[in-house]
Amino acid sequence: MAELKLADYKTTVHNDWCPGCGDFGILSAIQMALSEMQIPRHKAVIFSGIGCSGKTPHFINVYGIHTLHGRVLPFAQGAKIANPDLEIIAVGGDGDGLGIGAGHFVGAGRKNVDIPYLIFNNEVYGLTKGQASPTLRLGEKTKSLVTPNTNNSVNPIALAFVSGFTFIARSYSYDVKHLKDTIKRAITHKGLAFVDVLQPCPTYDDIHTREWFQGKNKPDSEKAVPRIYKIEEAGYDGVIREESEVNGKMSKILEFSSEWGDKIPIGIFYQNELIPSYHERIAENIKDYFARPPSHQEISDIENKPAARIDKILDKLQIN
Amino acid sequence: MAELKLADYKTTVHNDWCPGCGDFGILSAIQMALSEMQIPRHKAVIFSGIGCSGKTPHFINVYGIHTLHGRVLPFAQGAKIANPDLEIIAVGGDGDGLGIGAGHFVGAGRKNVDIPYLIFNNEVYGLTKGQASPTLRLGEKTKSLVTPNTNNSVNPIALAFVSGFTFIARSYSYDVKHLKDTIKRAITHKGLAFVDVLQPCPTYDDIHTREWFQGKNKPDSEKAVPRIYKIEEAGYDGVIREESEVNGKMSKILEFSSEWGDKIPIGIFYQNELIPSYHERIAENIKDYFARPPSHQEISDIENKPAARIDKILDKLQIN
Amino acid sequence: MSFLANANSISWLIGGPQGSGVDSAANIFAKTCAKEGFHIFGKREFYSNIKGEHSYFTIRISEKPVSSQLEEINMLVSFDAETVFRHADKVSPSGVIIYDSSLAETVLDEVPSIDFQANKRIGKLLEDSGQPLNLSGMLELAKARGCIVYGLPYYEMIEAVAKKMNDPKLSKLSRVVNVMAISASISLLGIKKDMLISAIQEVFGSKPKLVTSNIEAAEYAYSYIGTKFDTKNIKNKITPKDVLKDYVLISGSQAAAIGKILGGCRFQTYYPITPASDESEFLESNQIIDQVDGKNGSVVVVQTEDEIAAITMAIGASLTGVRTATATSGPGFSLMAEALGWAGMNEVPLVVTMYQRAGPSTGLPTRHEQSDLLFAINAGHGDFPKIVLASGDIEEAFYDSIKVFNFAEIYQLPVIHLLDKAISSSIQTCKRFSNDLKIERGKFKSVIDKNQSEGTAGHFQRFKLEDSPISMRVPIGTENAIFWNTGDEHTEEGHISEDPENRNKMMDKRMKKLDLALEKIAENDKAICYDFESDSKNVVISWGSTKGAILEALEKLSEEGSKLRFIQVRLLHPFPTETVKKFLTDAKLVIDVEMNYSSQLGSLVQQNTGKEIDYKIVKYNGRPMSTTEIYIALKSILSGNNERRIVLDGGT
Amino acid sequence: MSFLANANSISWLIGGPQGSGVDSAANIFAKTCAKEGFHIFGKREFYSNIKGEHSYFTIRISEKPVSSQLEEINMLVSFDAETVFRHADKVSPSGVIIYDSSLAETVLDEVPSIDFQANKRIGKLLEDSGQPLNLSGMLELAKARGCIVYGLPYYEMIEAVAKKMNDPKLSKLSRVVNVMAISASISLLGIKKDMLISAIQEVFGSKPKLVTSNIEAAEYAYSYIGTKFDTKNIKNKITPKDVLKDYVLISGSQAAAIGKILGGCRFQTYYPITPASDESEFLESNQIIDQVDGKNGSVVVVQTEDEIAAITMAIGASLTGVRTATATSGPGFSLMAEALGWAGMNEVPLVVTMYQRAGPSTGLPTRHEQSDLLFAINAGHGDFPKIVLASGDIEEAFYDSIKVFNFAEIYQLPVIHLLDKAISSSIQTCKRFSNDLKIERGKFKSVIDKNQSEGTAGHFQRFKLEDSPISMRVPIGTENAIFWNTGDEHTEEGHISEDPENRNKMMDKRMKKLDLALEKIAENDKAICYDFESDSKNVVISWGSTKGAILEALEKLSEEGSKLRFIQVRLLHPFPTETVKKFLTDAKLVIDVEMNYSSQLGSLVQQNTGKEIDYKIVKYNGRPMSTTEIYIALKSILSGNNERRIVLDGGT
Ligand SMILES: Cc1ncc(C[n+]2csc(CCOP(=O)(O)OP(=O)(O)O)c2C)c(N)n1
Ligand SMILES: Cc1ncc(C[n+]2csc(CCOP(=O)(O)OP(=O)(O)O)c2C)c(N)n1
Ligand code: SF4
Ligand code: SF4
Ligand SMILES: [Mg+2]
Ligand SMILES: [Mg+2]
Repeated sequence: MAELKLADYKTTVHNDWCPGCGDFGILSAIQMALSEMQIPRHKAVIFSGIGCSGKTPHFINVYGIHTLHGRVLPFAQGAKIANPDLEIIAVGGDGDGLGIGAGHFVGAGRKNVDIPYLIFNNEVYGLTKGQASPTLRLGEKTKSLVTPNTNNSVNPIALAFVSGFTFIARSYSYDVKHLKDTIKRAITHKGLAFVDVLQPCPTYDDIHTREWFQGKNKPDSEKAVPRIYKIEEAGYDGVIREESEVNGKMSKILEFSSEWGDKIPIGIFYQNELIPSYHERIAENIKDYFARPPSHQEISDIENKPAARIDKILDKLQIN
Repeated sequence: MAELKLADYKTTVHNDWCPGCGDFGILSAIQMALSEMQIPRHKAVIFSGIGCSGKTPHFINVYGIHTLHGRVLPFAQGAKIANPDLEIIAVGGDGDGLGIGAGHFVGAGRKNVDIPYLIFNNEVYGLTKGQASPTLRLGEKTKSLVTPNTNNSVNPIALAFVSGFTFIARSYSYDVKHLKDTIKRAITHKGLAFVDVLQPCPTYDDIHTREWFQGKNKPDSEKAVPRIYKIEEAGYDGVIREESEVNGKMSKILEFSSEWGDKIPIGIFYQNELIPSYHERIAENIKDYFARPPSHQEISDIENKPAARIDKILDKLQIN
Repeated sequence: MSFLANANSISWLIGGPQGSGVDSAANIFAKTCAKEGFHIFGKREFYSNIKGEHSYFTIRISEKPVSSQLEEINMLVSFDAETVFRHADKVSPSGVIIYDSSLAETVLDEVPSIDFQANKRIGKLLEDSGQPLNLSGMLELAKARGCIVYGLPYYEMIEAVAKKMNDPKLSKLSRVVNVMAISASISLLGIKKDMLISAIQEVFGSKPKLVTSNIEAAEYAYSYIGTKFDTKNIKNKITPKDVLKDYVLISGSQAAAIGKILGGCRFQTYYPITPASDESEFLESNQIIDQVDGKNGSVVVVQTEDEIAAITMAIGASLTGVRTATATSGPGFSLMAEALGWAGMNEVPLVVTMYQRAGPSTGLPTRHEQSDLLFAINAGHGDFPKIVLASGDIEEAFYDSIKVFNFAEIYQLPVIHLLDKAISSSIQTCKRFSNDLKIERGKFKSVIDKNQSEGTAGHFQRFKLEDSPISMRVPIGTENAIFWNTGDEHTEEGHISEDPENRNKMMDKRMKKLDLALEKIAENDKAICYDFESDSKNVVISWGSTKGAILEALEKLSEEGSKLRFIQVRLLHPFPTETVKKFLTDAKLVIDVEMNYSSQLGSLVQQNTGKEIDYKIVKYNGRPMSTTEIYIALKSILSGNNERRIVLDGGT
Repeated sequence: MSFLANANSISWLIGGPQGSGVDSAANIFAKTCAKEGFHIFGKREFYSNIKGEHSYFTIRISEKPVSSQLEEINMLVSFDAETVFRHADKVSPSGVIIYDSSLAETVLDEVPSIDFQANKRIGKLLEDSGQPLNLSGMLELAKARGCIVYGLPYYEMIEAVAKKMNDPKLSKLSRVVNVMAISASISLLGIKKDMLISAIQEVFGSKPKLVTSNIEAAEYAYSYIGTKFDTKNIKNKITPKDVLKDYVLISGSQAAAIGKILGGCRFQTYYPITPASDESEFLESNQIIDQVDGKNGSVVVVQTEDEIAAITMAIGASLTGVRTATATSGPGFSLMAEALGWAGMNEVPLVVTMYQRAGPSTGLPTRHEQSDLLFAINAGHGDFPKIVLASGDIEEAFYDSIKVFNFAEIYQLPVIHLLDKAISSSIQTCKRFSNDLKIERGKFKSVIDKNQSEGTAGHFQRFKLEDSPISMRVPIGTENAIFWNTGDEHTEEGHISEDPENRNKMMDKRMKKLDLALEKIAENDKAICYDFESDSKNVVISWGSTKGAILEALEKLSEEGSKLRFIQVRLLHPFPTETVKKFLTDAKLVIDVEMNYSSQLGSLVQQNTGKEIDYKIVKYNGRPMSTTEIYIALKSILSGNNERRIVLDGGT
């Protein structure tokens, strides 16, 4: 097959995100990752939730399923379980994934289906005009709020860890290269992978802006010192090679997850491939699951007769 | 008022839990806590979800609201926000609270409404006949399962911590005294309190039975050594007295939360009253909220005329 | 009231505390009778409880096919006091009661699981007839009516068996009391012991120890009756016509699950809920599928974190081209409304097997009702197409389980298959199901020629308007066929579009499927008219699980010379207006029979056909309709009763 | 088509990219005209987008009250190219177009936010008339039709203002282009400048800097028109009759929120969703409530984690005796179905304010539709009582917001208050609302005498059957009144009961509320008949936001001698069969008008009254019905058109 270029992963659909929106960087990073990995276009499927972020699939020239608010994970898991050959990527907003979708976030962690999941973390409900999202901190008041936020924020990294995600990373929408590399790692990871993408929303979030991340408004330093730092560059390696390492790494992950303000870590906090994926768990019961998953099975012959035989089951229920 | 006796907190409703069910101990502990605290019967309201556990309120002679599967927390929060004078207790199953209700569990943590919440943790969906609940561990096969459990278990203690619960404890349904004391502490706590109650289900869970907890089937010891130990007795104190202590305690809490098998900690892992409750957050905007919460406001006069005046609002919209 | 218990047919009931083996006893009894050559219809009744509350199983055995229950009981089999308290008054004169003789003095008030309402009713019954408020009182009442009662000293009998088996661990043996009870009843009915023995072997087949002890107990009880009692007076001795060849004894949830397997369902999601989970658990137990080609297929059954995940995961799977279903009941279905709309909007084939139970809200979770019809039809905001089909009995449940997948794929939309607790947990002797069915997948391809992909943006047109209302469908992952889906209104490729003109075309495309479905779906799948070989202008109309009881009542009325026509509506949405109108053309009296408060089908009939419903027979006490009460209600209407709405209240 | 734009009434439109100030400009314009003495009706139209997509605001100003929009535009105000491309063809002959003269050469294909469908349509229009595919082409077409076009060099104008203000930061000033545009239009209309200035002051009141720059810009543009153009030809100069005394200019969501405050709602939950969140945000901004007694009240507004939490939290709050509501739209409402049933089962008063938008699924999230009627009525499994009331306009939205709480408390059940995007985000001049209303709380106490508490178990009987269908309600926390709630069927105290007899009584109790409501609710709240002082037998029937457009069309027809009757159904469930039948008694032609595909009200009418719908006028392209198109459709029916279903497709 001919080599696929970056442009091949772009659609001509008019993109209506606000100028300067962090989502553009994420979109590019996904397209770059797909192209660098040369994933055949028809093999890839982007699932999304609802929100500004939810529009992402329409701009990527692979299968795109723009689902319901908060439900991207179950939709995506269903497809991946039915056809593990697909390269499925789930994306969505922080309100989508951690507000209305928090139950599925936890539920997905328990299954560990082999899917990367990117949350566009902009601290607001973008598409409904800037209400506080679950990642906005208590007491913060972005410009669209009437009163300061009365909810605590949820910590996505820690929540992913506790829920059972086996790959946990964070990146930043304006560091497209880092983000792209992180996405590639998430795709390659065998199991459920979470990437928390810090995504400034210039329209509604006037607190954690691009400038803020760049450190421009740090009061105590003359020159802007970026707040974001890379944990790998600080010598951290999140990969688990033996089950016994998990507990030790746990506190480090949680420590990273609560760093905020002057120092914000990005990178891969955790990767554990020792935990069986949901596919492997199914294959314990259905031996040929990988060879003949649900989507690959013929259910009828050329005459449209059923391929299945129910005789053995009926025999057990037969009266005489 | 005359002293309220334990019997006053009991109803005559026929209790149809299975003989030997751990729920009986929890029921007693709640009744004892209420009676020891002399909470006026009409001031207390037990909210529950759906499941064997969900039937609890019917056996307690205070207001009892048996809600929907997975929704006990929002129901209870609504009542407590509308009337903070009520002593509201939320109870429910592990399927209820950590499966279908996981999104509300996380959401409630973000609000920190002043409510104690008890999860009856029996590792199964009791009332629907023993399917795996979210606390059953991966690969375990209780007698009612066709195949071993394919989901990871969720760790309720860690999840509560990450979600923002400000009081986190565990107790055991057959140690009624410990449980009762823990419930009292949870009731007294200012903020959202979580109690993970280990509750053997003799009918469906043949793995973590009462005998198992008592250590009867530990292979490596002659005499049964109970698996459960009390962290307070081991010198641990979960109370946060300064904000700076939180991070240090965090790793300990998570360490406790992953102990299982031969050593199972019970006790109060965490208590942090430095975080404002949701009520206090409301009172930031509505100064007299505690004196006149929604439930205490008169909305009409004796002639049924509205108490509110909308003139000032209309003035702003008036044309001339 | 024993008008329907003709010769060679009896109505039998066993009761006992939940968890004490009532179900397995009833199953052994049913199997035994079926082996003997009888047709069987059995119905389970139990509380939303795991252990201790009263549960019972009614079984009708008959030389002719039966498909409903009666009000009256010819033989009541018990081993606790509550069963006698609750059911003895339903035993017909000359009927039989088997009870534990050691419990004779049990006082009504001492049975805590009899709730105060039932207590009051039973107490009043006893008081009014001057009987003491205990079990003996209940039995005396029955005897006075002509019933024959047999007290069995179960404890002593068990002791005897234990002794015989040389196994003094009586405690374990106490679990055989249920088998003793049914064995006694079988003996009284004059049915051969061999059948019982082999039924026990089948039911406990996997546990040899249980087989032995149960057989010993059964043998003992069987001969105990013969030796201790004079059974000449028993009017209920019955003999079958013939053996049942190629028959299965099967429940509705089993039938539906097997239908799904044959129908090609390879992915099912569920969240536990009564009475739907039985089906998923049966599927899981049979996840490896035999195939004609000798290979194995498999069905992946996924337990999800909630019902929203169940339906959305199912939709995700369906996009890969798999036949997918989810199964649930009212509360779970309520949570699925939003996602149904997404499937409708994106033209995704999906089957929701909906096991109705008594609502609203948590309602009576283990009881019967058909009250989700209008909700199923209207579930989800906005206008989108779906199909709602209701099966009338266990056999239909099987065949319809295949059809609903065909509909879902042909019309590319969600199909709601309405069943209910009366179908799912009842058992019946059915002619062994046929393998010879058709799988119709509609416009579906998994290979697309590069040149066919020419949307506006050079892409596959998943929602091609030219082919309206049905466009070609491909699994995601197909080469040359990239498309998009969105819950938003969309273009032919599936991109968001707010254009008003496109909107109209897409709405028309989707909604026109309903017209197409009405045009193509077989008449027999729309509605069936049973005319009892007459041109009666009195019409009974109904849907779903009431079918059996209605048919039997009409048969009886027909024998008595009152012929009525019966219209069973199967396709509830889109409503088969023409078909139903045709069956109603010359109708004089239209009687709607439904197991819900508000006569939901009645509303649909009026709305769609303009024909007014003259009489409504409804029931909503959580118990299924018996043939008996339908018969009586119809009879009263025919004889000029002018209540327009008759509320049935039978059942315990 | 300018038949409705009579003298002293014009239809005005401003458009521009989302986020560029179209809304505030329109508001200033509307205020200005209202201050001048004109009645106003304004309608917003925008994409599901934050910045950049085309949005527009149509405003009708008239000396008589107006409550709907027209198809034609008399004055089109723009400052971007897209607005002209999209709307110029709707400008009536002799109408006016204001545009940015620097954009004249903008090519159609270069406007990326014009989607391909619109591009194709506009392109064809230009091609067919031989015009170039650019803005000038569009303008030429308009001119050919008799329109007058005014090109404004906005950039230069801004520069001039900046110079005058001595503030060279032009970039910031570019935000005043919208005010320049409306100022120009106000000048052209001959309306005095003072009103504009004071409108600007009110709108930007809290930001003094903005006030200054906008006033400068407005003044400049106002006199620019006067000096640069000869405006004698303008046909649209209008003068009002009088000043509007005691009038407010208000949107539907504001009206509903204010109604809630007056009606005693003290707890509202919500999860963000278009178009419902506006109401909650308005409430939150007004959380401290003035009271007659000089004290303050307050309303607690809680943003929840999802809609399931929103409704269940609201129910929990309602149990404490507070008037509670939640507000949502279709997708959120779909998620609320289960909890609605719980509220019904436990007889909890609850208001769900349901802002309909175009479905199904995510649909057209910011567009118009009335397609959730049947879903609202049937939402939730099982049979339980609820009330569904639909308001017809902004004023009704206010008064109904109080009534729905009365209904909820009197009948102790959930009430769904149906509104839609056409009501919520439209603005209108309304007579200042009255404070003089009644709060009716039904059987509700917060002090219970010890001796009154005598349930079967010695407890308060929250569901006392003796008082069926409405029992005394108390807040949880009340002394001597402990009760239980459960989604299961329950006893009078609220404990689970599976007893069949109790079940029937409780079902009857709950469902009979619907009969009671039908008996007690005022006729005017059931349905209103506008007979245009005739006894015409041609009847239009509809519900909700189509009211204004229908009434205006009928008025016009009436003036022309074709009189029709109009039935506005307000109470949709329980259906006011008798009232509607009465209004329909002698009807010859029944014409159902609805903004949905399937004529949902039509189904209800047929189902409940047996009256067949003769003609259906429907619309489902996401745009509200204009008076113009209703008028035309009705006229065609009256003149013998025999299409039984007319699909309207107006709107951009
Ligand atoms: C069930 C449901 N509730 C509410 C909405 C309305 N809604 C649309 S987008 C959105 C929030 C989006 O926020 P987020 O997920 O953070 O995405 P972002 O726009 O910030 O990328 C909401 C609440 C919906 N579509 N569906
Ligand atoms: C929406 C919904 N889905 C499913 C059910 C069925 N259901 C009843 S109880 C139960 C599980 C109870 O398990 P758990 O919460 O662990 O409580 P336990 O019985 O173990 O105490 C379920 C799934 C329901 N009532 N509502
Ligand atoms: S609102 Fe925020 S997140 Fe949405 S497109 Fe605009 S900048 Fe991006
Ligand atoms: S099933 Fe288990 S949890 Fe439920 S009552 Fe029985 S023992 Fe208790
Ligand atoms: Mg967001
Ligand atoms: Mg449980």
